[in-house]
Amino acid sequence: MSAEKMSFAQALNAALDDAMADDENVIMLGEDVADEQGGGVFKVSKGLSDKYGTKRVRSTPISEQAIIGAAVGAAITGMRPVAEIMLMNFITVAMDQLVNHAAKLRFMSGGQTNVPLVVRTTTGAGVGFGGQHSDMLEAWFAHVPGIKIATASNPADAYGLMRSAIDDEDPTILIENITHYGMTGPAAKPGYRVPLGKAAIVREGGDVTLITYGRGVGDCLKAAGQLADEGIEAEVIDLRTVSPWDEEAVLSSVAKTKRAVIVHEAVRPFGAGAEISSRIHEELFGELAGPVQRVASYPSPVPFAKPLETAFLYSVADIVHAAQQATEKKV
Amino acid sequence: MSAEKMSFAQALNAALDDAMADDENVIMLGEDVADEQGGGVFKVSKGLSDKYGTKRVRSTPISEQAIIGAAVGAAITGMRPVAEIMLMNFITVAMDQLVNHAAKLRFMSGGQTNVPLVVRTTTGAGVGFGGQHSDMLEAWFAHVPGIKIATASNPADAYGLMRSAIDDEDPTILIENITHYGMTGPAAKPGYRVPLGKAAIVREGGDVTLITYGRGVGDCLKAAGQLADEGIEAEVIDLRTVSPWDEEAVLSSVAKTKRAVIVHEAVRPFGAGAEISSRIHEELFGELAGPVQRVASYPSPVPFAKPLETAFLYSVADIVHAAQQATEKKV
Amino acid sequence: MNKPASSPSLSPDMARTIYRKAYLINRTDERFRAMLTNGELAVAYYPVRGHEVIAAAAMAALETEDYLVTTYRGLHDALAKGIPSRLLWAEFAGKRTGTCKGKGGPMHITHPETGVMVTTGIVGSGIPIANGLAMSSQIRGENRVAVASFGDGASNIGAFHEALNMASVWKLPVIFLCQNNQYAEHTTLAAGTSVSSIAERAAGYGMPGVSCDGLDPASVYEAMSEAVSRARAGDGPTLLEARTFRLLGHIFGADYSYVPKEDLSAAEERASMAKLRQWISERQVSEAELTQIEQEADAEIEEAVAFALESELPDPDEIRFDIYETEQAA
Amino acid sequence: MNKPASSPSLSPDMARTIYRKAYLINRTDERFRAMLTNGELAVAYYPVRGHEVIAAAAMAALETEDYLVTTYRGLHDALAKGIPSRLLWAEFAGKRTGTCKGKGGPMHITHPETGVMVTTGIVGSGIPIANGLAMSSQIRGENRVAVASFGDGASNIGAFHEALNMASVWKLPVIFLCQNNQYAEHTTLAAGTSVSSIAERAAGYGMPGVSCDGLDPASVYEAMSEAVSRARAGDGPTLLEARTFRLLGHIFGADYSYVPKEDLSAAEERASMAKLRQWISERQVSEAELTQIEQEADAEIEEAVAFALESELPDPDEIRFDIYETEQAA
Ligand SMILES: Cc1ncc(C[n+]2csc(CCOP(=O)(O)OP(=O)(O)O)c2C)c(N)n1
Ligand SMILES: Cc1ncc(C[n+]2csc(CCOP(=O)(O)OP(=O)(O)O)c2C)c(N)n1
Ligand SMILES: [Mg+2]
Ligand SMILES: [Mg+2]
Repeated sequence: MSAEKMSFAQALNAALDDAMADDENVIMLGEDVADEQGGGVFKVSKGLSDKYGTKRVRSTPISEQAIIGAAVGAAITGMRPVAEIMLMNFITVAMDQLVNHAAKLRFMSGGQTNVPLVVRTTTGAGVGFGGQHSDMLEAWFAHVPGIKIATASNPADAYGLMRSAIDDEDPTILIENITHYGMTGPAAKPGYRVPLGKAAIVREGGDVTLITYGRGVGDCLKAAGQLADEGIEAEVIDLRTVSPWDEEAVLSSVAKTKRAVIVHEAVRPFGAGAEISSRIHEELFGELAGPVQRVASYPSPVPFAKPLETAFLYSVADIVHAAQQATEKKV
Repeated sequence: MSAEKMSFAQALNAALDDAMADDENVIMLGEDVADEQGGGVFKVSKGLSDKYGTKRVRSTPISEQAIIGAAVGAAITGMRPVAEIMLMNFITVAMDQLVNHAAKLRFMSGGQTNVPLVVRTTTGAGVGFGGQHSDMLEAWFAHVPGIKIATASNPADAYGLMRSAIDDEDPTILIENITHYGMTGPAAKPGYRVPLGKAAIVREGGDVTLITYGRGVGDCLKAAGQLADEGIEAEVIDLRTVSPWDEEAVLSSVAKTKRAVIVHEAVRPFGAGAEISSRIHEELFGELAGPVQRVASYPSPVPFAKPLETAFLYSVADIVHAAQQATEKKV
Repeated sequence: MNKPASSPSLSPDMARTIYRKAYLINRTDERFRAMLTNGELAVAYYPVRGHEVIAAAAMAALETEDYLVTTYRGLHDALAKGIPSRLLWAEFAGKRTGTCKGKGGPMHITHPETGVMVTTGIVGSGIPIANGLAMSSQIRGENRVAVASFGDGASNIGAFHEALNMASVWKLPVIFLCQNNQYAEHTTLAAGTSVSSIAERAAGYGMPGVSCDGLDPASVYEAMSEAVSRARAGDGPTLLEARTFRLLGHIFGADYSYVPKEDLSAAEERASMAKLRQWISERQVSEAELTQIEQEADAEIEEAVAFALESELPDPDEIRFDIYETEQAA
Repeated sequence: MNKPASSPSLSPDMARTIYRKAYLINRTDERFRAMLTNGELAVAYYPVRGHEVIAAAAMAALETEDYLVTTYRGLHDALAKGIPSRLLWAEFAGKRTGTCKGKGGPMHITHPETGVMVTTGIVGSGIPIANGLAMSSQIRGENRVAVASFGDGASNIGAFHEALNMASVWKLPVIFLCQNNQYAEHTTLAAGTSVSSIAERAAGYGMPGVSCDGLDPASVYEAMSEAVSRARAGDGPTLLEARTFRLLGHIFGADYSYVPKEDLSAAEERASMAKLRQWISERQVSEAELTQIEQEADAEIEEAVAFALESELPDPDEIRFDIYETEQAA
């Protein structure tokens, strides 16, 4: 934590390390997470079982229902498990535990039990993993009351969101983008927290608001750079938490710019962008200079072959184009 | 099929019966679906195993992954399985088979295999089944390219959608509302089809468009009646298919009325209504008299106690209120 | 697969405890069904007739701090584990005074004070959660064991398998208590399950599989005690099957004409409460004691019914609470 | 758990077939890794070194019409089942001429003409799908069997359990072929799995469990043939474990320093291709025949590599097709 720069993987590792040092109720479980099994496929848990023991950092069988179930059970006794689901598509086998149990036990028990669970997972297209290893499923969880979902766009936020999610008394899913692990950025100070539900304005601008999260942040910043060359100043909002999302930050920015573009990697139809777009229209109708635009991936399974995978993923050019459209349209 | 009136359960039974008679590739599987096990919890498959044999109508173990998996495997050999998942919440244990396999095998195989699968399931709040038996999860599937999702609002459509879904070369999920089984309505003619992806205008009106599906249709018609008393003529659109939904029908109605309210039983945030609302704003910005309204259930798990369950579910009064708001707002 | 012999070593004290629990369960179930019949309540209810002894004897082998995860068919387990009748009745009636403020209802009873941690309506889903409770105990070095109670049909779902394998690999202090009542809704054991005794599945997980007679208090109590000792000693999980017969339909009001009459009457005979009373009375429990137990239980039930009926419904505004730690806007 | 004795009854013809398949697999795997090493291709690849004989001998016991479902580590299965090398290579390279037009990629090979119906990247998920293939055959009264090929680690996931139970209850003509290579990514069998032999799990499903030596062609071929006969006779499924050792890292380029050196070299010795060649040559297969087999396979590979490299990438517009029957708007 003393380095000034830190990779995403290091930031996550540090967050887990610091949380485990601070609270012995923090435990970890997942496939291959212990050091004897390599400390995680992306080395995020490296060194932690050596340091805290394999009682607290447990490699599991390939049993995602049992992983989340065990985490839920431990959580309702007051432990703070961090469970890893290696890739987000594998979460499909554990939906029952997450949706019917983790998300609902506080409510169904009338507040007697709560589930301070963190689920780490990774995903993302563009690396040739094809149809079953690349999906972005955040919209599903955003539609489930009782669970939170967040994703960081830089190492410091990854640290801060992880710490907050572990602190939180309710279940949170943290998505790590598979293209991000090696990305470096300013290191977080030990103990740093990014509050869940709070967005960050990562670039200020008065002409159009680009609303995004995760990988989209870097892309929106790139697009904002190109737009600036054309004289369009884009404000870029990193939601960080997708649910509950920061309506206040979004609405006040769009109230100022009167134009919004939402960007995410998930496919467009029925994606998270739809909710954000709807809310903006509901709240700022009459103040907008044009309809809220959405930039997202093409609605197909994620293809393997490179040209198809490229056709699937939205591009920076798409963002620039949408922002141009948004700023051209006058009512 | 000769009766003039038919219940929802009878309509579904007739559709299955007729489809099995027409095509020996149609098979059924699910918990307790065969006659020896009662012909289905809601008697939808009553008489079918007696008629077509237990090779074609199979009661299964409590193994939803195996049920959908078996259906997927049979489907790619050209059979047309109709699999029952007793209640929609149980689909959470079979998400992998549906999302990673049924929805994607056509694409991932480059068109060599396709999955003409129908999944029947039921759900709905208001009958005191509580947190784990009442969820409406259509938005999840609408967000998955490769799968279709539909739900009928009356027995004849239930018949017609079932026949079309069985005909269809791709996987379709059909949601039955648990409050609907006893509802009667005009019988469908044998062989009737409701095309997937086509909405029905179930009431014409020029002042506001109410867009809904499933149980919402009856509620919107009730609301339309009350609104008519106030001089507001509502057009009511029954989407029937939630994905792919009939954009053309919706947009042309709203282009006419300039006001829209979307109604669904699922909780509002990140629900199917968000996509529809976004699309309307995207396409008809500048033509709308006010923002598209959404009426949906309160974002909590489905509560057990009656007053809470009532607080959870949207009401007809909510629809009326939203339509009033929509028609009052002038720009 | 070991079959423990029914042993007479059960102490009179324990016999008394088991009878008290079994009687309370039996009468509560009966009373509840009567109220559904006469319309005083209208709730989805999964009768527990035929399961009284399993719950009574199994939970008698546990401490209050031990954890339990059960299912929609869980009234017996909840009562036997010690949830006060009034709280349970109030929850079944959807009242604010219930264990879960009326939010959960009969399928989702929770009462951590007596160790009832989760009641699930999703077949098999509680089994992995029980592992988590046991894991917590193991990590913290507590002496608690966790029990997952479930049906024969549940042994066919994936969660069962994953949980048993994980528990075995980690030597978790957990007991998988399968209440085999021969039916999963309308499906017989043979029609859905590839083994005739669920205990046979233990071999696939390298753990002991024990089958006991769920209508015999000593058989259940001893098998359960042995499993509890094994768990507390750090020797890992046990798959314990308790055999019984579902004497009523799957859910209150449901058809059960498909259950062969002979099987049903044979099971009714074996599960007769009079027989149980007789059995207990042979274990140095006097008639006076039995009568007192019964009267106390009857009084507890009547008090609970009155409490449940008199209690208020939750306020609609209550929906905003317990979704997250922080309440939600209306 | 029956262990079939290695029998010398394998015919010279069959020995030749098995060698041809095993050699082709071995060389394809090697060639592919070489191309990854030198950067001619960049693809996630799961090596099959150590699995050649299992696939070669098991698929030799099948007909072309028989169905196969395999996994990401499936190159050997696909080749052994008969997919033409050029189509497979083109798909691995993401070309429009591949089995799946480049849309699926190496983890999702499909080729119904040779019975390769699904290749899945989700551990265990193919097993229930194989049931469906078998069910189709059963309903249609065909003579086809279905094979689900999967790893030892996959036997810990719920889908495995549900599928085996269902197959047993329905007596489906399906064979559950577990290629036990002792590892699931970095996790040893003992660290993740509560039995030391996967075949032991068959008892929990009332089906035969057979363990064979995955490095011995006769052992695999005979066990597989027996399972196939059983399935074709309508006697239901078999759980067949073929024991081997994963000779390389989980995925190409991955660390495998955690694999004990002694174990690895012992396994390398046992899995040596030279040994296999020797074994075949003792079965009335002449040196000339062996050389011819090898030359033909080498030529097939070179032709396939050239084809894959020369083939064009798919057109971006191709993304609109095969999502549904009807193409989608751009
Ligand atoms: C995953 C899932 N599938 C199906 C159901 C519907 N269902 C409720 S109870 C039941 C039968 C369970 O049988 P068993 O496990 O033997 O328990 P019993 O009811 O006999 O106590 C079924 C199929 C469910 N609740 N959850
Ligand atoms: C449901 C699921 N969980 C986790 C993974 C990640 N994963 C891919 S391969 C693998 C190991 C599988 O081991 P095994 O079944 O023994 O097959 P092997 O790789 O040894 O052939 C894991 C954990 C996955 N693909 N799917
Ligand atoms: Mg049962
Ligand atoms: Mg393996």
